Amino acid sequence: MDAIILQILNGLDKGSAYALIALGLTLIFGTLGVVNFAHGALFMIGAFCAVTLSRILTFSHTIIDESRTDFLGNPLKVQVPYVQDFFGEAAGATIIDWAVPLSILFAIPVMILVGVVMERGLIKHFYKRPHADQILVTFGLAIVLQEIIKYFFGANPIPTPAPDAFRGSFDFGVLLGFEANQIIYPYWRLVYFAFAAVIIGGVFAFLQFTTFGMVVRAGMADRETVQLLGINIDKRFTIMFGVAAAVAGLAGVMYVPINPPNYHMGMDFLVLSFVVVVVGGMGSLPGAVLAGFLLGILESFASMKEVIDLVPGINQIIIYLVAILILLTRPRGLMGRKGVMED
Amino acid sequence: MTKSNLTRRGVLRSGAIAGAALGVPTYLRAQESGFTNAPGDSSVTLGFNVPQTGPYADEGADELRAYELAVEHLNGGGDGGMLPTFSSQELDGSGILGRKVEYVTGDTQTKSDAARASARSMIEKDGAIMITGGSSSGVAVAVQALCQEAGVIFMSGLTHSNDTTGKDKRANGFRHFFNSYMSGAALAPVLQNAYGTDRKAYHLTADYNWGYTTEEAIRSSTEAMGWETVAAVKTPLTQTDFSSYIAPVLQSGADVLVLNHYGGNMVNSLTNAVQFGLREATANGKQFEIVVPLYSRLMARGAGENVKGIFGSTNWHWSLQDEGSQAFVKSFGTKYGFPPSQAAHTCYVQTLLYADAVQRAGSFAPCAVAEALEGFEFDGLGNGPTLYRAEDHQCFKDVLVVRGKENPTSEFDLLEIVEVTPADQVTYAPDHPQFAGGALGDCNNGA
Amino acid sequence: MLGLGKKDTTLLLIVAALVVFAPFILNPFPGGSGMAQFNAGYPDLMQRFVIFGIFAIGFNILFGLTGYLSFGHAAFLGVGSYSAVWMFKLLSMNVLPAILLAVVFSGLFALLIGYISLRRSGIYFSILTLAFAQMCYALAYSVLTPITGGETGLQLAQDDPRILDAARDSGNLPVPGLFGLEMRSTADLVLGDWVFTFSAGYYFCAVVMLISFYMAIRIFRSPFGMMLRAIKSNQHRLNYTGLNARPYTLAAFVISGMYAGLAGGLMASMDPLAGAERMFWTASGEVVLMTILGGVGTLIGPVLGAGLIKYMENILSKINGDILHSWFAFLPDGLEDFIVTIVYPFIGKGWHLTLGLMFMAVVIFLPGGLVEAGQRIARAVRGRRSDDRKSATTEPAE
Amino acid sequence: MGILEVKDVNKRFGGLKALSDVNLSVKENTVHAIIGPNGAGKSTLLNCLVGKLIPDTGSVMFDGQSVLGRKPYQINQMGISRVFQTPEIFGDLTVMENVMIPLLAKRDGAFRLHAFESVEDETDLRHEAETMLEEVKMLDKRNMHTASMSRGDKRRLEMAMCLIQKPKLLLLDEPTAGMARADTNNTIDLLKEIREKRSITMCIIEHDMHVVFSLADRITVLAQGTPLVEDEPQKIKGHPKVKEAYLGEAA
Repeated sequence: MDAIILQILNGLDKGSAYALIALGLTLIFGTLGVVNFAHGALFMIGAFCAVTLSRILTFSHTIIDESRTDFLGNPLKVQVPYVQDFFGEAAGATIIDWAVPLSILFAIPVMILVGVVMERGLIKHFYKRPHADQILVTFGLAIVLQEIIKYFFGANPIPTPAPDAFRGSFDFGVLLGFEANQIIYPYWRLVYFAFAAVIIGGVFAFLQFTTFGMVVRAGMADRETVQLLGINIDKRFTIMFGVAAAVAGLAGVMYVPINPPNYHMGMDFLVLSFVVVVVGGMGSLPGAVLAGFLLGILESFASMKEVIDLVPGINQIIIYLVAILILLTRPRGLMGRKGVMED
Repeated sequence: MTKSNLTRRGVLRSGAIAGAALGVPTYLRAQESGFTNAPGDSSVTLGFNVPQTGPYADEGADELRAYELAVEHLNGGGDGGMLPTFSSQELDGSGILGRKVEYVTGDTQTKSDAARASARSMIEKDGAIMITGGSSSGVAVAVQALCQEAGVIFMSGLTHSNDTTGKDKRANGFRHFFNSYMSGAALAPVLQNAYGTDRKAYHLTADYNWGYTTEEAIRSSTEAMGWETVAAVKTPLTQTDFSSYIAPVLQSGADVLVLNHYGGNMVNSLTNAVQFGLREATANGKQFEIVVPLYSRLMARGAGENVKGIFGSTNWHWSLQDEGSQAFVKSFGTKYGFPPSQAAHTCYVQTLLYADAVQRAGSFAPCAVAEALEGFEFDGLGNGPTLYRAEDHQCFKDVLVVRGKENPTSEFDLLEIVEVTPADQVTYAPDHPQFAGGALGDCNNGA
Repeated sequence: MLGLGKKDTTLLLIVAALVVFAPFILNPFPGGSGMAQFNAGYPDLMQRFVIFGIFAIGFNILFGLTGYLSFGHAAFLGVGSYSAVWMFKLLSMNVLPAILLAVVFSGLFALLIGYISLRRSGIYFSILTLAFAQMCYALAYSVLTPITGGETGLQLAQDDPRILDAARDSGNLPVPGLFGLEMRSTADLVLGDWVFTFSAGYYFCAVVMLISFYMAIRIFRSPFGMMLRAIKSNQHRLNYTGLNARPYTLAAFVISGMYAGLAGGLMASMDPLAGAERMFWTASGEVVLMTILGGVGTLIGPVLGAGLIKYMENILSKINGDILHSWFAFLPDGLEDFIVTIVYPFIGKGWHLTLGLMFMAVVIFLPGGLVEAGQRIARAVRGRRSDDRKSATTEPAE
Repeated sequence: MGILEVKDVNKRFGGLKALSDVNLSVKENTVHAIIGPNGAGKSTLLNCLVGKLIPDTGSVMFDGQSVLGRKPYQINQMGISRVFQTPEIFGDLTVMENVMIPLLAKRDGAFRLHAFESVEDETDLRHEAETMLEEVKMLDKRNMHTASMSRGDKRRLEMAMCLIQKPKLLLLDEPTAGMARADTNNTIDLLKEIREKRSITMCIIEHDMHVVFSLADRITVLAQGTPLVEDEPQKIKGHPKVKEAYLGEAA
């Protein structure tokens, strides 16, 4: 039982990441009809917003410490961050420690800007082009973005830990009435889950309760009609692209303490997020979220030792297997609408 | 089938006639030397095949730096690096057999196909006489097989799987790097000292060849000293989040977690394990411990503070105090501004070893070089007295057991050497079961 | 000729000429010169050009004609490679049975996957094929290691049975051949500073490629090909015209799967090792990119796209800083360093960047892919008079 | 006994009864029109005839065989061709190819792997196709891509694609919907011309009375899923029940 609960927790956590990426992807599908292969790259850029901010915060000047030596035997150069000069050592250290949560504030404008520039500068010209062209251009863009990040940050993962207060784990099982040490869960993963819930809720509320959202939803259903009504749907779609980029970016920012980011993390998530979107049903926001969590949980169950012993290799293929089964039983995914992306 | 009308590098006689008819000065490039890509009188070309794209790109970049340094030293540039400390004093900075060393580079992409394509282009287009490099066993085995067929020497870079000099060994291939068995043999006594003999281990193993051989090696050496293996779970190579594999560990009754992971897998699984509080946990009344059999300092950086206090093994580390290592660190550090990685070290040493073997053999012919390398004993290259064993072309030398440092002084100072396990302790018989099933075959001169 | 129209015959002859003289065409720069770096006329790369050309031609039969975008075609290439290597291990080093088995196996495999995947269309079909291919990759890399060799790939071994081949006394592994002609045998022709290499393997692949290309033209011009284009155009109308779209798409899927298997079998014949990465989704994506880059639905486009991507991969990635410095050595020092600094991120370890930029540039400026570039040049040369006559390469589809 | 016999067909969508006890008989070589206000069940009935929907009960017999459970392409192979409300043609193909395809479908059946034959070599079929295009006055456009053609041209092409199969029954689903008066008249002329030139059975679904009365031999009026009357056009005009149905809708 406790093992099951543990894996459900893990699944919810993984699912949060899947759902957040898929949400933006399906938003772009639904509103703009664009197959965006650069969406994974947006997730990656978000993650590197966090890295960049922590680099900025630790921007340092060098002092020479004569008492210690470096690997060549010369006096050790010690880096002192400017932040510590400005705010004092303790306050400076705290600010650096909180770099990841602070990056949210930094990432939102950056990501919206990236999204809008991408849409206006490139994607806009591809609305009426075949999906094949969209794939080629967004894939090219993804590679370029990836290589730019690699040029500045290298290929290796970059450790970017959570603030001290959220590091480590606590006994979740005790809260549920289990014995101690049965369900240990890291704080940051719960933060991530809560954060994802807030973002998902926010996007839904935005689309549900604002006139802007109403128009966008109407546009997703029938673009031409809305245009006939004289509403400038294109401008709204640009903003939606910015929102989708911001959602992916924030998913990336908050993900860095879970796994150190590297330049190809976007590609690692790209295929998976497409599978999630399609399993959920093309253009369906609730579908994407549902499928994200479903696949996250199933993946977690499939990685249990007992399951692998029963079916060797199941952990390798579970996501794809489930995707195939769902698509064969439900032609348009879990919650897909007819006629979206079927040609 | 075995009867061949064309020799491997046959000669197109009609071409000569055509050329002559056109009045173009023509000659036939005959292979009097009798081996592939015999170098000319002035220069010799080596092929450095390293991952330049993909997850191991930084490691590949470090290998490339080491190769450039080695070429510089062989050609008499720089401070000579390890040349003065090398026990064999055949190399004098005048290139190899008086020929200036030149090199070509390629990108393995850490894919066996791409690596072979790149190696073939070096052999076919650039006339490389020796191929070296790589950062994974899959690539090493694939390229080694290719070099065997083509008739050039392969000096592998970073490859840790037993198979490289075990079931997939080849007569033209040589490995300086250590292997899974050696990691197990070196780690076991240290782990016994630190954690006792009554331990229950939980293995997470990358689900591919290297993972299998490493798990097997660590299991057999830890079980031999009394540890029990509670479970061994295979994880997909493409896995990025290991939470669902890590979370059940504490419930399993295990008190040690062994992460048979490398590269990005290792960084993420270790990060996740620490996140889940395994470092602070107690199990069976003991402190819970984590072990990473193969450490790479470059990659360990990605795991940040999570490596602190965690044991593992490594082929070489820049903080070694012997003369050879110091000389190498000095010339590498002076040129590039940071210390070399173990991948850089093994690549540098392999290049020197090859050059020296050619020098001693007096010929570039692969079979002559192989003969010179087989059973060669040397010292001064950083790992103490070393033997290139003739039976399987594996180097036998000291293995380092390291631990993540508690108070690093710099971003490079992540590991501290706990023990230098002498070569004797990690030596095994050539027919050891973990290495069974392959044959070197005959060396191939190609052409 | 051979049942082809005049334009198609011309196209086939041009392609044949290009392929036959490739060792000369691809080696325009004399050895030893700075530009020799850009020579592509060595056996391995030439083989890759034609093999990936075959792969892309086959993919285009499915994608270009029916519009069904398979994102898992690399799986068939992998299956073809594995079958061929197993044939080398068990039966004989002759390439013919290996290639035959590769085609048959990948065809059967495509039949199975196509039968299931073609129950859906559009992006749902793409994801189904992607899922199957990723499953193949994941299993081949891990639990199927005894069959596939896993990480290190499936290789030949000394003690393989090879029941049809005579016992060997040499300690070396046998090499694939065609009735005694070893695939790796080469002959060099030296003309001045130029060395032209003629490889048996390359010419074998080239012949297979020309046959494949010829068959593709026939398919494009056949009633069958017309039906496939009708499926892409309007499946609804097709159903009400008395045609069953499913067997047509399935046939196209199987045919393109067999092309992929053929490419895989050839790849194993040139280099007898089959690795699981061949089936990874990026490999499937690569053939999609090749096809789009060259020109979807055109005959020659996919071959051009395949050639360009493989050229960039193999040539750009090998340029390093030293080579750059030697090129620009004639410049004053400061300028030399400056130019090298600018160019450096685009070559060697940065070749992906150039590739990505090229994808974007082609799709932005040449919506029809490389073939469109060719058309524009041809139009500029021929002037206005040919407006009503479409270029031979693009007639079949838009 | 008509060529198309619909007996006691019922079809429900959830709680909505779309068709109830529909009986219909289309005689050979007649033009039979089905009219009725919006929501009368015309489209549902049509979809039951072409295999897109399967009735809950009842039978649909064509030429002595049941069409129920057959796929659209199978029903076409039985001899029913269909014209859509908005012309459905192969937009990426040329006019010539558009008419070659139904011809090949007629000759080779629902599937044939004729991958190594050549379209160029099918001289007989090409000739037949050219004759057909001549008839609909499109021969000069045979090498045009169809996507850019006018709607009227598309309609004529679609008609040609159906006629070239020499169907035993031609179904027309509101062939003039959304057309301007002039286009409508052109279409009526085209259909009349077709009728005169060849003996053909047609079934037209339409709510434009002008079209119906210009063409039909017999008319069935459908209202709320049930056939109200079936009779000759003159008798339908001013029929009280028909008035009621249309007025009822208006009110």
